Amino acid sequence: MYRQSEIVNDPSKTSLLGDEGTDMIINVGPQHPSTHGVLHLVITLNGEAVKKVEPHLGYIHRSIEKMCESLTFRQFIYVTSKMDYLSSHMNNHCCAMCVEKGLQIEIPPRAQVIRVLMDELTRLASHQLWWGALAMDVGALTPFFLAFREREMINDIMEETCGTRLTMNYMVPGGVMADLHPNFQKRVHAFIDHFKRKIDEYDELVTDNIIFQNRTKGIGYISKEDAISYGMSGPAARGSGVQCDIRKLYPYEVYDKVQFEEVIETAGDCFARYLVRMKEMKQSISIVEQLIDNIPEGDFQAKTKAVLKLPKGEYYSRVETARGEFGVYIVSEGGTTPYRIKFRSPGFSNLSALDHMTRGQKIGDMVAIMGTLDLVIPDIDR
Amino acid sequence: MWSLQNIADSVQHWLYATFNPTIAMLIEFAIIGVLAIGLFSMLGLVLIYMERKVSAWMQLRLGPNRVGPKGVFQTMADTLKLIVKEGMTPNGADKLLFNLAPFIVMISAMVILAPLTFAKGFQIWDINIGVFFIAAISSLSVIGILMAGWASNNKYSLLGAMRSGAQIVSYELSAGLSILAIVVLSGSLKITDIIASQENGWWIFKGHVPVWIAFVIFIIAVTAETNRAPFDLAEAESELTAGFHTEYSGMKFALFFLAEYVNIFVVCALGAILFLGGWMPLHFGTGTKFNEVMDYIPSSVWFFGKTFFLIFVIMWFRWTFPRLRIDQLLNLEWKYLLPISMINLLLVTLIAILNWHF
Amino acid sequence: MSFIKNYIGDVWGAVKSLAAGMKLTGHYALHHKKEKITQQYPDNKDTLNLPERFRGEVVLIHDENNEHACTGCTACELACPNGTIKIITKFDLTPEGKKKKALDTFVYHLDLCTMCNLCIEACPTSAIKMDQTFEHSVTDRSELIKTLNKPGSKIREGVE
Amino acid sequence: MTRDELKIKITELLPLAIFEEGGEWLNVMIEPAEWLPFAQQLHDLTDLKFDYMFCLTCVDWKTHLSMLYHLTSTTFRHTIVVKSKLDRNQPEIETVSHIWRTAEFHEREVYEMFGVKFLHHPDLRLLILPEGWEGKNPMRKDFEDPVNMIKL
Repeated sequence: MYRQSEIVNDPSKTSLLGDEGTDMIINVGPQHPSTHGVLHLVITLNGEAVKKVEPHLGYIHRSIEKMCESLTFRQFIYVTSKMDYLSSHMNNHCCAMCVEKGLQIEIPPRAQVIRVLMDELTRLASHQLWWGALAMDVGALTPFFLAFREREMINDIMEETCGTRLTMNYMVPGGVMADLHPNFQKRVHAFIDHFKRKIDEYDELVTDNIIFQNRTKGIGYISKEDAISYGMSGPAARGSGVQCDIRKLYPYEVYDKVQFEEVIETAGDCFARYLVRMKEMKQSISIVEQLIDNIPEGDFQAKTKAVLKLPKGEYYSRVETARGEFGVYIVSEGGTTPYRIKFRSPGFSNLSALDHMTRGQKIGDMVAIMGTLDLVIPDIDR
Repeated sequence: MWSLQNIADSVQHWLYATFNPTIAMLIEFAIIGVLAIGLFSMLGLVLIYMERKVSAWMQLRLGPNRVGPKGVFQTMADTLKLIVKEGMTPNGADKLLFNLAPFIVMISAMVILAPLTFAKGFQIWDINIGVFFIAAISSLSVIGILMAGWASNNKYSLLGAMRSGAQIVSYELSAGLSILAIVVLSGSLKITDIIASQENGWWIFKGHVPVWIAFVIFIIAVTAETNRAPFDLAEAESELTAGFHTEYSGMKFALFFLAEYVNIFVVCALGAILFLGGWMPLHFGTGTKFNEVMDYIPSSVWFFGKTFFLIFVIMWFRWTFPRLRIDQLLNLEWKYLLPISMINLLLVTLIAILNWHF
Repeated sequence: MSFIKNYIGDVWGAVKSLAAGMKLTGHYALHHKKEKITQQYPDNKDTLNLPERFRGEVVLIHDENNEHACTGCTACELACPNGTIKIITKFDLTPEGKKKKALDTFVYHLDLCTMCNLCIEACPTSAIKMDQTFEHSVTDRSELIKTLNKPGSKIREGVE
Repeated sequence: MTRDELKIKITELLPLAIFEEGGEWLNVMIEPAEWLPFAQQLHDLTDLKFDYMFCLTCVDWKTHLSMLYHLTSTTFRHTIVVKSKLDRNQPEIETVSHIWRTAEFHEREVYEMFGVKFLHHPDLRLLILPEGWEGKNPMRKDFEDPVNMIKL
């Protein structure tokens, strides 16, 4: 059942580990407080040190790719918000963009701005949840509630405009489903004011905390080369110094018109990944601030046919979700349903690096590493 | 005046006047047993309610508010639920040790109540090695925890128990050294003597900086010794689900839970006795009006007030800090707390010899 | 000497960072009445205000004459990704004696619905909408299969 | 490198490569046997440096399977799509998990979903599907699951 030969063979790490006879194999998950869902890890331990982590997936596999083969190009988008439920807007966005690419629809400027606004608010909400959950993983329980105080405001904004709080299905091919709610701008301003005041508390409570720094600094190191080789993306890779922000590299919608920085840290440890996300929140705030008062007037949706038929061909589009690069690969045979869909989910690639990162670390470190990878299990299983 | 001392004395007089001494002593034993168990369960209920309220306030929540006014009966309802729950013993477990472990933990927590002075002259047993007795008995609970972890036949439990063993054994050193600091200053191990030595001022006020350092180290060490966050590695719910009591349910789990809170009470009471003067009221100077007002407050209120303040501090730690990792935990003890408290003990001895304290 | 200086500096920095966190939680503990963020759910039911776009469940809009706007065109049924909606049609006789397709039963499986709003978007006559109810728990699964058109209701005049 | 430059470079490496027109990126069709040395070259050559594999998947065309590798270079930012036709009854291709480590998980996923056998893969086991599933490949077009699949 266990791996025959090993790809990763770092002598500096294996020297810490004892011989086979003293190993303990322990199942973390599928029901475990720190796996954030139904991830099942089989861990080989030598005392407290982790020798090997082996993910077993599939507990929440719904075969969304197969499911999408029987849904039309309008219908399949809603399923994708159930993959990475914390960045559902971005997933929907990517699918809508891919369909638009195939149909060559130009979406109105208002819809573009709305989409970017929604993406950034979702990113903020997702990072807030991540922050609370990471703090909980390393043992501090209070930050979770502070994070939810802010996240709840974003959820309320979403609820008012999109109708739901988590799985929105707001982006449709050609634009967005409904126009912004009249209260939207007012509430986003209120949120920004509130969040700017409160973000210092995040630093006070967690970032500057000596225990937290000790728990994350130098833990779960992954080099730039390894991060690239493991196909990591998003904040997890940017913590190792990989330039991989799709918003900068392949700008979509209005990302080339707004000012923001791609946050890159080079330390490659848990604390670097933590800092990337913390700084990314500030960048997201600045993007929202730039756009919120400059939403162009006009249609929120381009005219599309009632039945969408993608021309024969292959289409790939990608966006930057809160977790990294999310890609949709559609093979169309010219019908109303996709012939084959592949979702390139960021979590799946990031998870594959977990084994490499945890070798020789302690169990407590493994929990912190999983926290900074920000795994969302439905995103990995699809 | 009605005080706990007077009540205890008159009960004793009445008993010895009515029965022959053997029977009177036996009745006293029974009364003390009932009182100790009553205090034990009361503390459990009160402290759990307090913990839930304190955590709720820090986390912008309301806390329990449904059962009874402001939810005061919530813990009662929870206890009732735990009593009627089935106490399961896993198939692969070592049945005897598994069922014995919670009682060992609980009994060791209860025995430490004996030398504590709850009010002026109100004490179960004024043993002449009181502080030493507490330090000795409180290290027994680790046996119960190791027993529970081993007997559960669960890897999480075993890891938790082993962590807890390493932790308690090492933190006892610095806890003991900081207790010694006060013993050196007061010149006695007897709890009544230690309290009496603080009549003209608590040790925290008259002992200069070394006593403050000893106090801080004491608080840190006892937090670790009672397995409380940020040192709750034995439980570490995000790593080991629930650590050593993963397999426990029903009343056996409740006993662990109760023992944890009673242990907190005991160590905080010890902290109050050693550093904050036990039941001694707060005095400034001699013979001032302020001191007279302070004297009107009953000694039991002083004692419980100080203890609960320290308990609040320990809860405050729990709901603020992340958890340490096991090697960092041991580093903290062996590289920081132990050297500091050893040097500190030297300083305290110097102060005591040269009579520099007030 | 620098070792001792660093050592003391470490300890001081650590204590300071811990004190900052404790100050924050201490502040919240003292100001808990003002800062609390939770809601007392069943108690605040009367004042609970859900936004009008909230997607609770699909309802067929009936006016005061028990008339709706559904023509039975099955656009919603086709738009639904999960097969939540089943439209059973019948043929009515118009006054001119022509046969006309009309709605017989609008079956809605709430247990399959994911509130994606696609049926509402697809409806050409705006006959259906999302309602703001959200307490859908029932004791039997069959109660989730609903007939949306009220008994005796008919299509509003002039809706094609 | 631009698309045309890439085309010239790859023709140098693989004279028999077929380029598929259309699509966002350059599509190269290769034979499965050529894949491993070609992949090594794509990864190692200093002017190509395709070091980032962002997508690995398979498409079931009913007559054959086709493996797809989306590669990009983090230094030059050029992208290439490598496609390889596999026999549907006995799909086999060399693994590239030692070149791009992310391929290890992606190949395991393709292995269980499409039944493609990756030769010399270090750990070709089921990743997502439960144990004892071998032989049936859910993502193939002819897969039927009478219990769980609901045809609308």
